[in-house]
Amino acid sequence: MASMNMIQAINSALDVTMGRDPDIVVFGEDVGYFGGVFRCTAGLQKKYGKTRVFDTPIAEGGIVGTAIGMGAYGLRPVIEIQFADYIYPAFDQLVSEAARLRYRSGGGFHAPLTVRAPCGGGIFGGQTHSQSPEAIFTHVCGLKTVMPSTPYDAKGLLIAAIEDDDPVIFLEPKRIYNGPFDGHHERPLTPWAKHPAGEVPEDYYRIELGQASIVRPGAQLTVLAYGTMVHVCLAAAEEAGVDAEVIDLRSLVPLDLDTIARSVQKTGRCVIAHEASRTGGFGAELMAQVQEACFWHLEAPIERVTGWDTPYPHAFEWTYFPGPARVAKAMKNVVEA
Amino acid sequence: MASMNMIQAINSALDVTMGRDPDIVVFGEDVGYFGGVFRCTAGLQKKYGKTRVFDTPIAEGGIVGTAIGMGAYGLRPVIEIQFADYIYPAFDQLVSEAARLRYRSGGGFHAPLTVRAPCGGGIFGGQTHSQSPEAIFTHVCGLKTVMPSTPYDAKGLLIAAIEDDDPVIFLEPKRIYNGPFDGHHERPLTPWAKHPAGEVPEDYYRIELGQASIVRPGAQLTVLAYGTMVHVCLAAAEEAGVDAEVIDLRSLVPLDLDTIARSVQKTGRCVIAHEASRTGGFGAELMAQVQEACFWHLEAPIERVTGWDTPYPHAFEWTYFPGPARVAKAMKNVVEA
Amino acid sequence: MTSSAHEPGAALRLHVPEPKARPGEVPDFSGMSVPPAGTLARPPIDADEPALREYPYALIRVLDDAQRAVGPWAPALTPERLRAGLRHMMLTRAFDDRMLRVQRQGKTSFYMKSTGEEAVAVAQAYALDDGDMLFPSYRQQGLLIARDWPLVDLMCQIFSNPGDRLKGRQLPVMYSVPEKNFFSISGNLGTQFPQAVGWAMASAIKGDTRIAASWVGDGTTAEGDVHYALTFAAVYQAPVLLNVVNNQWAISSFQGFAGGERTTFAARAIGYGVPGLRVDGNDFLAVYAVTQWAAERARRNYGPTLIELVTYRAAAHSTSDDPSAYRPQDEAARWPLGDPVERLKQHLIGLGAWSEAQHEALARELEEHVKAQLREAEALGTLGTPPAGVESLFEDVFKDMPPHLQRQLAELKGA
Amino acid sequence: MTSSAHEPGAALRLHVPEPKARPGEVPDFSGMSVPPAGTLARPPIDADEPALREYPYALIRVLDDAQRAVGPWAPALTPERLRAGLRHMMLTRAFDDRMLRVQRQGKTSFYMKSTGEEAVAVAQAYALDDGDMLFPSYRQQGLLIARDWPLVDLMCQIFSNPGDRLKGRQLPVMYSVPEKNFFSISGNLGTQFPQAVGWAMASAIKGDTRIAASWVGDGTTAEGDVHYALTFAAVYQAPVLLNVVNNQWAISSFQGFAGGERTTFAARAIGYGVPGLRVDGNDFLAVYAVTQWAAERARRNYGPTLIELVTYRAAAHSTSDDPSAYRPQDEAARWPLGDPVERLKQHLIGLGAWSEAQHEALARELEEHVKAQLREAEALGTLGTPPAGVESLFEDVFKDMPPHLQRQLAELKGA
Ligand SMILES: Cc1ncc(C[n+]2csc(CCOP(=O)(O)OP(=O)(O)O)c2C)c(N)n1
Ligand SMILES: Cc1ncc(C[n+]2csc(CCOP(=O)(O)OP(=O)(O)O)c2C)c(N)n1
Ligand SMILES: [Mg+2]
Ligand SMILES: [Mg+2]
Repeated sequence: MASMNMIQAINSALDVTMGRDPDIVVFGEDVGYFGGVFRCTAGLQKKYGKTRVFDTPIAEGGIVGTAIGMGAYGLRPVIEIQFADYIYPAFDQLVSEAARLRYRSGGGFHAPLTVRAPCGGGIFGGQTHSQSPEAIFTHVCGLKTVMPSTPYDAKGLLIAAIEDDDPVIFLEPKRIYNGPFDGHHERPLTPWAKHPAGEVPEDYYRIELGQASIVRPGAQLTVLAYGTMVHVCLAAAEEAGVDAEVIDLRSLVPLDLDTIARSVQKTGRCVIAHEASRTGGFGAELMAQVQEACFWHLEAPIERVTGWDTPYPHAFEWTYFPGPARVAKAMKNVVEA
Repeated sequence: MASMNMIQAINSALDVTMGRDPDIVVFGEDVGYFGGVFRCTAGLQKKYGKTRVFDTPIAEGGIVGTAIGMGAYGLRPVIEIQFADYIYPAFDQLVSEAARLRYRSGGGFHAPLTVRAPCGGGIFGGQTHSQSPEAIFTHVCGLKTVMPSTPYDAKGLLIAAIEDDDPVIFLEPKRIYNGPFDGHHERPLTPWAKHPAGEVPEDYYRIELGQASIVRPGAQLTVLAYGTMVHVCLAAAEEAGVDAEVIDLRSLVPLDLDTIARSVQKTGRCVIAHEASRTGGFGAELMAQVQEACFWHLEAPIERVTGWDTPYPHAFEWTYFPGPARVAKAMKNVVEA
Repeated sequence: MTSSAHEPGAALRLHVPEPKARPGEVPDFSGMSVPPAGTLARPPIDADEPALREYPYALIRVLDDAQRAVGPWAPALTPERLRAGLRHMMLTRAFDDRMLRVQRQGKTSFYMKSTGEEAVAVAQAYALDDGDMLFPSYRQQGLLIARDWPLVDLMCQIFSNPGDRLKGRQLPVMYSVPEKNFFSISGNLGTQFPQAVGWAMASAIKGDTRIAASWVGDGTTAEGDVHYALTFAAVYQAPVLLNVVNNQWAISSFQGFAGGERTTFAARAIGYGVPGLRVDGNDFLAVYAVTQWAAERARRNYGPTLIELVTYRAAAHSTSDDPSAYRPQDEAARWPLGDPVERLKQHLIGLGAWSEAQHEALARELEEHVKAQLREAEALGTLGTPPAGVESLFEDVFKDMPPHLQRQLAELKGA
Repeated sequence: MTSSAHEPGAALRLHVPEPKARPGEVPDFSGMSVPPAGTLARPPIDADEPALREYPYALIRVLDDAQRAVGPWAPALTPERLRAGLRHMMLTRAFDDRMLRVQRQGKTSFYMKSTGEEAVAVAQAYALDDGDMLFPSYRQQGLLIARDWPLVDLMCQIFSNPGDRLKGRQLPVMYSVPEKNFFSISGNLGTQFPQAVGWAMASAIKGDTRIAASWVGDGTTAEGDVHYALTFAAVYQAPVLLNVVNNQWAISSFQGFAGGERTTFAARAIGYGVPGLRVDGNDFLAVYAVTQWAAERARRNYGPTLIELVTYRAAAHSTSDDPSAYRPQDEAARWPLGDPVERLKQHLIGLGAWSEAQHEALARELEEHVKAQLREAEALGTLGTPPAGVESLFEDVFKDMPPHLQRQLAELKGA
């Protein structure tokens, strides 16, 4: 066990898997010599050589396109998109190609790539360094979409994603790279070193995709969240004084509907939180599935707490961010409804 | 008034607006001399000249990118993406640029483009000529998303879209270009000439974006649909013998929540239908909004009838397509629940 | 343009390309330069790109007007091999003709012919090794035919019948044949180009000896993926052949809308420091020779080559298309580079290795072969015969079926 | 590569580019050819692209080693105009230096300098008309400064304060100034390139006389949008200048990762049949002359030009970057093309139109000016001072606020 922040945990996942499987290659903009603008690939080129860890042209579509070809060859590419906001030039290769290759070829070819991309706001990155685009991927059949909330989970989930034979979009909430940010931006950040999930085994382990984690058991209300919002919701539950059961989804597709439904059937109440903008966000799908699976148990309307339906603004970032006050208010609404 | 199919109604909308506004330009792959693979732009180049109606390179990103620049200049581009399935190479220009230009420039620049794209399946087009990608656009703040279900609506909505100062994604369900297809693929298609909404004024008229239309009033159940599925739901209501109130949304963003909520609060029951795949489809957002606005009125779980979470398969297209039998079954479930 | 458009202060004007002739007009290829065969040198395979800058503007041709093989590019192919090539081209054509009829009969939904372009696929397949990986567009069925893949398998795909190994999921002609190192064809134009580069990079990473090749049409060169492919291929010196099949048309748009008015598609290569070769695409021997040069170059770690194959799409774009609406009906007949089958046939006759009688006999034999294969395929069903059980609809979305798809499958079965 | 990699049957190998020097090593520009100034002809503005094919491989230079203007490209600029240019470059540099300090003081979140590249923006702005539309990247602040836009306005944007006309929505330096025909800068690389082409096409459609210009970095050339821009510009002969600012680095990646190892970025133009000019980007006069040539060409309906401006990013990529981790610290100092400010200064001194004393006085004056502007901007607040009421968060998503945003605004206000 070692104390790791999320960057180190991701680096460790890459290191451990690359050591085990010579077919894993890592590439992307600035990931080679420099080790990535967030340092997630630091040291890997030195250790595994320039042909397994390398820089690329600034062409996200080319990065994904070549990765698909490498996957068809038999390699297992793990690519970095520097910011999730810059994944759109690769959208066609992801949606039309990676996601459908196995299906359209009758299982003859597949693209076992892992696409890592830092996502989310709260770092004064403005509209192009803050986005959470998970919902556009969860709508695409053939892609898996994962977002961790702790270093421990990040490593175990990333290893499972890399070893997965399907394409996985692995979104890393950069606001929690260094510590479990709870939305109180006015307070100093607690580092991961002080959090139990900052203790990470140095060796290999997997967290299977599709298994949610109940991070706070509770009786009054079910809260569904992922990424940074898990910590915001935990803080909000304390502040609202609500006995919330907080579920960290970890993987959005595949989704652990069993865990979700069991909890909502128990509590009868549900709040869903995400940082992405509201309309058509993954919260809509969660609300739909909860409604479908738990309608007769629901005692109050489900509420969503989300980013607003606007781009992520630079100066108003804390007005945009669905912080603990907004989540707490929704919790109270739902509990008192 | 003239009898028009949807292709002719779209052509007429383009013709009428181009005649009124010299700043409207129309371009896309094969839209110039040839008049478009679905003939929607037939005759326009001859009438308005090669610099207002022209063919383009096969580069959807370039088509949208140049259209944004033209919009910034002061033109009003109406572009065609040959199939909605081929819009993804333009995704970055749509999401990062067209949708955010007004916001990020503080209102200094905007991109008043209209993106026409034939969508939907049921023509044995396989996975790359059948998609309904509306949900990935409805999640993008700054875009409007429209889908007509009749020639009359298509013309009025397209004129409103072209005149709109915001970017509009205008999806044309190609299965109903020639007639109101109700999902009974085994029967011959009734042409638009036999449908009241196939009577279309030759002159200018607008249907404002954001206004749903109640195409069948009813008391037992509210059905939310758009595009081809409107006709499928009407057929299903007859077949199920359910007194359904069928609402044609027409515009997804902006959404006419008032009309929707009023209806569901009256009926207490709701079925949502779309052809796109289920997870993260626009149906999820509809279900969320209905749940939020009408929870205390709901007497049964809302049901979704949608395409399956798979690519659109060539041979199994009628297994994939959410036809009247599946919709009727959902209606009965919800009414009997 | 009149000169006033160029005077200081003149109003700007948009140039919109226009082909030389439209329906009802006389086809006009006068602007196209067709240099004599055999005049261009064959550079060493390790030549640096700067030494090759004339090639994108030239046209490598081996067969002269009398269909004799001339000049340094003439490949050393035995008459047996040439006859085999002729046979594969003729088989491709017979297959295309039959499949068009089958589609017209309503037995399938869609078909795309490669008529007039058979030399591209067949000669290129001949110049590559069987282990080399092919990332084709939808118009290189000849690659599979040249690799002796059974027609019945292609037909079953076209019919989406129970013999279709793609389980009825793909539009007809979107084959995928791992056994023949033939990658799954995509309906999305150009996407295969960077994928081929990635495959080639992987082969280089692993110290393999197999190279990759990919094909796009003239129209498709405008897609970003083509730029990505060239950039990555150049940067990493990937062992890959990037082929642009310039058949003059992209549905209704002539190649001027992809930039062909101002320069050649082979010239694109120059911008990346990659060799660009331009070849008479209807000249089996020239296509073979150029491909063989580029393949050897790639295999010896001298990096990628872009090849423009100049040919003509003699048939409609697809069964959904009617070219008489946008180009003169007799344009194909007037195409200056002739017909690839006819040219190779005459070459063989000139060699004394073939005769009209043999040719006719072969044509009949191939037609019979196609018919026999068709009977076999039709026996398994045509469009409408379910290719598999409905559960196959939910298979292969992921390697293992996740719970939500299991639920949907149950829902479907319950319906 | 050893020769064994090229033997028949050899294993393939992946080439991964590597810059000449890394931290701790001696900077090495020996591979870079710096031809003498004044040797290249200035072609007529209506020259066809084939006549211009040497230019992408050359380097147009006007200022010689003694900073005298020599050769046919030397522009006729008065000493007043040159002094104005020097002033605008120095102002850009003083502004950058101050803003970096301001960011270090925590008054804003982010900043990007253009140090060493000032000639690109300032000389190009000078060579264009004020009505011409600019589609810049984030490193051409000099364009706005050369068009005499008040620094205080830029500073307010950087501070996201109530003076920010972008209402605090954009990352610092992502200016948008319609009054100066300066398009909204995007955080997404390359997207402005086809937009500029579209604007130019619109100008041509309307018979206007205004042209467009756009800028991308060397790294950005790999994006598909750059290919789209070149394709559309070539096909429609759009009146547009497409500039590639090759400052050698894209964050930590040297220009070899964009393809610069094999050829020049100007050479990309050749592939589209578009003229490509390569210019010493630190030579104010050469940049002016080349831009002026291309602008006149565009304005007279002879179509687009691609210009590669060879320069060096002397500062960090941004305030989030530390270049000492990936390149030698003294690389900027060893850059063979020198510093643009110093070179123009020496040129003016050589003309007898400037002196060291004047230069020093001007530097002080500009520093004072920047400080005064800063005081004005800071008086309106720095990051953290709300730029407007919260309703502005919901404005401008659409022209009119739709019901769902009105509901969200109400929700926010109620919260
Ligand atoms: C991304 C994308 N855009 C548009 C289309 C529609 N489309 C199919 S084929 C075609 C023309 C392609 O022309 P070309 O590349 O010259 O190939 P050819 O058909 O001549 O072999 C078009 C526009 C598509 N399939 N994919
Ligand atoms: C589409 C996209 N991908 C990645 C980035 C992240 N990024 C910002 S600047 C930069 C480097 C750009 O280098 P270059 O084009 O050479 O311009 P320079 O910074 O040198 O002026 C990168 C990779 C981005 N902003 N947009
Ligand atoms: Mg073609
Ligand atoms: Mg750079």
